[in-house]
Amino acid sequence: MTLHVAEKVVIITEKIIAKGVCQIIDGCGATGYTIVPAGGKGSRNMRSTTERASVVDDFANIKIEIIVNDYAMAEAIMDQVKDKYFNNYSGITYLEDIKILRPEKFS
Amino acid sequence: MTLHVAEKVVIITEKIIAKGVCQIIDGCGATGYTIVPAGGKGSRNMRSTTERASVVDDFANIKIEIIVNDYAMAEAIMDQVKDKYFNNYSGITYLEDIKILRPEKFS
Amino acid sequence: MTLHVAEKVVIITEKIIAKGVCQIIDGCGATGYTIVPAGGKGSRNMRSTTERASVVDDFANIKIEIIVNDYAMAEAIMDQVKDKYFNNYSGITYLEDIKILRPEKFS
Amino acid sequence: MDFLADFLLRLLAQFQSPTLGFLIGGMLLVACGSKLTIPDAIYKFIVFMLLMKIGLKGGMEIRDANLAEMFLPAVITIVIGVVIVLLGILFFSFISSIKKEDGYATAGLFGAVSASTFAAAMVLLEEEAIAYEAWVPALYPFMDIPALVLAIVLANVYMKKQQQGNTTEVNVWGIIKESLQGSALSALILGLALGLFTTPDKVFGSFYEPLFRGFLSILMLIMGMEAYARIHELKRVAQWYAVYAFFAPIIHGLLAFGLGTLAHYWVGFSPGGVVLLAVMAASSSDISGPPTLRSGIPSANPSAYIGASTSVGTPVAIAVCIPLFIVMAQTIFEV
Amino acid sequence: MDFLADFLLRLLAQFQSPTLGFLIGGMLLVACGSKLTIPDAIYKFIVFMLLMKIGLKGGMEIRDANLAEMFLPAVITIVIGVVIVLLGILFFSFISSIKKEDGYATAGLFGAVSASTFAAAMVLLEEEAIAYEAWVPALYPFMDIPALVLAIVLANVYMKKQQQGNTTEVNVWGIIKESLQGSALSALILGLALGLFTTPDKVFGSFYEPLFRGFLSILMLIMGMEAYARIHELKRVAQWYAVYAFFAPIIHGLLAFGLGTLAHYWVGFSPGGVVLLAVMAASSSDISGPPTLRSGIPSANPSAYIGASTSVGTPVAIAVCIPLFIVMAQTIFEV
Amino acid sequence: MDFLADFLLRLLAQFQSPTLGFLIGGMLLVACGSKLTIPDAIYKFIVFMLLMKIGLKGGMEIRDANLAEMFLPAVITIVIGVVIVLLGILFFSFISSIKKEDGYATAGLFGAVSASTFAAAMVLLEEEAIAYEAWVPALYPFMDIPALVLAIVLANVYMKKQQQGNTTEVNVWGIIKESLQGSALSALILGLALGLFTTPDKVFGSFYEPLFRGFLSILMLIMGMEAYARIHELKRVAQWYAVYAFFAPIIHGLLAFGLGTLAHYWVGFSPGGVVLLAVMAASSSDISGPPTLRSGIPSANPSAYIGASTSVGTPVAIAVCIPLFIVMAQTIFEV
Ligand SMILES: Nc1ncnc2c1ncn2[C@@H]1O[C@H](COP(=O)(O)O)[C@@H](O)[C@H]1O
Ligand SMILES: Nc1ncnc2c1ncn2[C@@H]1O[C@H](COP(=O)(O)O)[C@@H](O)[C@H]1O
Ligand SMILES: Nc1ncnc2c1ncn2[C@@H]1O[C@H](COP(=O)(O)O)[C@@H](O)[C@H]1O
Ligand code: NA
Ligand code: NA
Ligand code: NA
Repeated sequence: MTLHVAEKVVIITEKIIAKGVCQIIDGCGATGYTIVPAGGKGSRNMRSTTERASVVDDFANIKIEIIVNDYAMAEAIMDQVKDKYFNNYSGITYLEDIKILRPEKFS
Repeated sequence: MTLHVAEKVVIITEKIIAKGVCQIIDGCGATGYTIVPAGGKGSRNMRSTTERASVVDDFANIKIEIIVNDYAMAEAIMDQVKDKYFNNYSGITYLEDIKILRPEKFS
Repeated sequence: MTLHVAEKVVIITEKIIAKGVCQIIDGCGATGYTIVPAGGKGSRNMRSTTERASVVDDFANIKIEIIVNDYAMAEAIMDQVKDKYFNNYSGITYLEDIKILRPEKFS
Repeated sequence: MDFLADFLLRLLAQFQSPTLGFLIGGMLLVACGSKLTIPDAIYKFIVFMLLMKIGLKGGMEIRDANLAEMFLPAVITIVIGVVIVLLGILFFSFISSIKKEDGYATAGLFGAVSASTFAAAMVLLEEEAIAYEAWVPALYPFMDIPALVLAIVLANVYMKKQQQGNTTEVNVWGIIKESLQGSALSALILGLALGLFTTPDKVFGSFYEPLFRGFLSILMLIMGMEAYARIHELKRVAQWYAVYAFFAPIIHGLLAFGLGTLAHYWVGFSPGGVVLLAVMAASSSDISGPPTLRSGIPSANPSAYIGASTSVGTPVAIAVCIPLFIVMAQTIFEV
Repeated sequence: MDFLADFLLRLLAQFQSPTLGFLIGGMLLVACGSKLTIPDAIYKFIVFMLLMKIGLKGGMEIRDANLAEMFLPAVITIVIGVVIVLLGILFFSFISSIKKEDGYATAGLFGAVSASTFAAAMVLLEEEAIAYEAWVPALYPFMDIPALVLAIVLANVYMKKQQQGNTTEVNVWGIIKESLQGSALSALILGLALGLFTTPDKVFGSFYEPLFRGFLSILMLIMGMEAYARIHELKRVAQWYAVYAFFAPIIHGLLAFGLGTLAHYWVGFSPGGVVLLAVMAASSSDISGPPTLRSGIPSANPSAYIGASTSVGTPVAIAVCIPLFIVMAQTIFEV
Repeated sequence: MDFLADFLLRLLAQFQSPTLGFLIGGMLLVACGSKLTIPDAIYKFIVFMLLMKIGLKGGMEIRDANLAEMFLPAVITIVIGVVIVLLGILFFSFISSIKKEDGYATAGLFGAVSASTFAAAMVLLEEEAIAYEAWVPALYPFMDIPALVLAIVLANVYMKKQQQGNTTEVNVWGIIKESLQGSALSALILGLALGLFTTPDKVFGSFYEPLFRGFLSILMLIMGMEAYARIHELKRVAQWYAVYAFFAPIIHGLLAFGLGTLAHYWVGFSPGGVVLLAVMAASSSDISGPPTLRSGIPSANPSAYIGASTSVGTPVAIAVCIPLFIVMAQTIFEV
């Protein structure tokens, strides 16, 4: 089994802008993404994961992970999301090195 | 605090085959695994994370993470899951390097 | 785009002690954390992620991720959580290297 | 002439039923991009409530029923399930662009039964005061299980022929067990058993019965929303699925209506029973069928069969077939 | 003297209503650190049920209504929505410590309408047997949409002035569409349409109507819990938000009560209608408003406007304004 | 002879009650591998509904009650809670293979009270038209809290003796507070308060009361499913837990029945009250108890006490104790 080095971009931000972030990801040419529901605390606010009634919806977090085998594409996604959203919406983004099986699946 | 290098296998695939994937993981001798609900988009289809009524159930994704401190076991899990399922079910698998506290807990 | 190396501490443990773990994290001076609902199997027990009625609540897992750009703080969090909880509650903790955009946001 | 005018008038009246209204309302909501959603937990609970109501009622009344009467209709029900699957496979075998396994799976799904469509038919029959035998809901598994089993077995036999090296045996009993363990059949059987062996009259009368109609209205809304939301999946597969999904419910239903009518004249099968039998045939499974087929024929593309069933088959069964069969029963049997 | 005594006595009686009891109970629960929670799925379902009930009822009765009567009240409703927003912006413009965008967003939220508060008013009116025209619930969007649109448009015009380089156009039709697509207005409109075009009398009478009061009690509990739980957000922003949120519902409500009374003497607008109009004005949006404002004025701080509305505005609207306006109607119109 | 025959006949009749049927049905479903699930949101909502119903009813009737009557039964209730815990600790102290903390926690859980079991007993009493004082549900915390506090305090005293270095103080008030903040007691107390201080008769009569029996049937189904699903946990711990869990409910219930009977002859405690007291004693906590014990005695193994309670204790309390105590009351008090 030969493994190939690739990048995983992680974006943790507000659920309300999920659609816009996914459009950026698609626009940059990524082959896919995975979304996980999340809560958290950061510089701006506390966001809950609990299942209790939230009268004001859509203010939970999501964690989006995008695997790309092209460093420039990873940078592009991170840059565009940060520039478009992180002034007005809470969110962070970071990168991890991973090892994948079939590099052609992610490009 | 001494940390030891270990491997984290990540499998993102359809919830409907969760049971079978966990059997492979147990069969390979891993000491445990963690499952997180997920949605996503890949080469095959869009899978939702939303909580809206899904008349056709079990077609959401899950993300399974398995920490092992034996590279061969990591390979075995990835190989078997891919061979058994990824022709008919959507899914990806990759590897990450991590650092653990007590290596004996994971072997 | 310049990326900076940072550490991500991951803690997978019982939901029932979430509050206590978050207090340790805040106490160590981390700037934030992200929480994801999880299930799993480890040395102690099986914990479900399913949405079926659980008469005995609060026994699900959570996965907490803390990004810090100070190795000592990562160690402190891992140590304190382990010492305070992992004798009586199931849980694991590990570390990952990641690359972040703005180091000042995490310190 | 009079006959036809009467028929059309009655049909028109059916279309004002709120059941259809909620279905169409659900479609329009999604079409207009509405953010309204019914939570999944509520959907699951509603399905449970409807099936428990149907099961409890059936169980309570079966006690005094003459079950010998059930024999012929049960046999007919099995036959219909089998014939629908064979017809479906035949149809798809003519279309060379369609992968064989996809055809088998689609035929199986349309042979199986939708609990939601069935519940809608029961409410509309009640509205028209058309009676049926207490044991009719118990016919459900007699069509559902044979259809799923047959489709999966034939698909696996076919796949085995293709790749000689394949060693997987087809486990018929496994498929039957999986069907019975599905949430729809489990709830129905549980209800039947509780109706038969305990005395749930009070809880039935104070809870399951009065809430039935209301929950059904919400279920119809959900089915409508889901139908529209999944239409894009259908667009990604061959158009033949849409054609099949439009005509199959009507043809299957008419076939079953015909056989049911025979049973009516032969052993006195009730007009309401004939309608319910026809609706079972017209409906395609939404709850238990898809996962059973997914694991039984893993190489079939779920977008094809689920898209066909949810987006076209179910709306046609509810909005066209139910009113049509009710009016046919009213006209033919003069009830 | 007599008048005042009567007024106060009636007001006192209002405070024993279970509707208020559940609201206050919810606040106390959270204040005492109770772990009781109502699941989010139940909350969403309850809101759906209430809006469908209001919509269906409205739709069923509108059929025979003289919609020409609706014209003047509808115009008044729009005017109130616009005036509330302008008043709010004016108020916040005096407070230099408050970021302009935050003021615009808060004013917009208080101009918009809360379905929950509205439903509570309907139950209490019914309790007092004060009648209103069938089409009054249909006035809801006439206040909700103009308020949100105006606030967002003005905020964007302001932001554009600030940063010349900004090229984003304000899309008025987009904001209207987003409002209509929100889950609250969607459900209301769906209900209206089903009430108008189908005959849902049976399902309404067996399900939506009898469950209304009970679900409302749970909704009040949730509103109370949420109000207390969010108070800490309000603490992080300027105190002026709390001041505004306390007085605005009363002032807006009285304003609308006055205009409604004019319509009463002028075109015979019903006393119940006047109360409902005043409650719409007093209420601030909880379901659709926040996300619409979040995307329309992204730079405004949601803690400010949501904290003000949920923690202070809504409790004041429910616990102070509804009883007050009902007793005012009883005293003034002698109903 | 006649007495015994009568007793057995009545007992037999009890077993046809749908309440037991749903419980056993739930067990069978899981045993057969059914995929039917009731969503967690529905479960939480049902528990809330049942406790609100019990609380509201209690609160509404307590207004006219002579609360002095409550004194002796309340004292007895506390005594029972304490005695159950002490008996349990004694029992487990004889079994050397069992870790001390596990014994304390199990005894505490069986001393505490299950809201679900209690609600089931209320429905069955109503069915048999056996009356009880309005304030009996308010006895619940008088058994629940002392049992949990005592078990946790004793366990901590024991643990402190073991490891001298341990500095954690046992915070009795903290445990009481945590119990009261738990979702079960919160809902019950909220209901009591609303029943006492507002006039919820309409919402009670139109919502909480009529839905009670139906929701209870679903709750019983869930309890049955959970009982079977957790049996594997019980298998991983000593068999003594199963032995204790089987006999403890019966013994605790009989003990409480005896003390209740004394109160009957002494201060006229009602037969229905005696049964409810016995059921409280027989039941073991399912909602609030486990998390309280988990944080109060963290070193105890939750598989042991939860498995014992959920898989054996609760089914025995519902299926054996409730029918037994009702028939005993009917035979002894001739109601
Ligand atoms: N240091 C951190 N570690 C992990 N997650 C974080 C951290 N800081 C922020 N987050 C996540 O990112 C979200 C947005 O952060 P912020 O924009 O700082 O409010 C938070 O709600 C957290 O989920
Ligand atoms: N490039 C990617 N980055 C992150 N997740 C992915 C990516 N591609 C696929 N996935 C995940 O893997 C699942 C299955 O992928 P596929 O088999 O390509 O349909 C998707 O639903 C996503 O959750
Ligand atoms: N080898 C492993 N890989 C991934 N997750 C694990 C592993 N071992 C334990 N876990 C997670 O950590 C939780 C607690 O583990 P334990 O304390 O061993 O019961 C489990 O429920 C799993 O979610
Ligand atoms: Na069919
Ligand atoms: Na308003
Ligand atoms: Na007890």
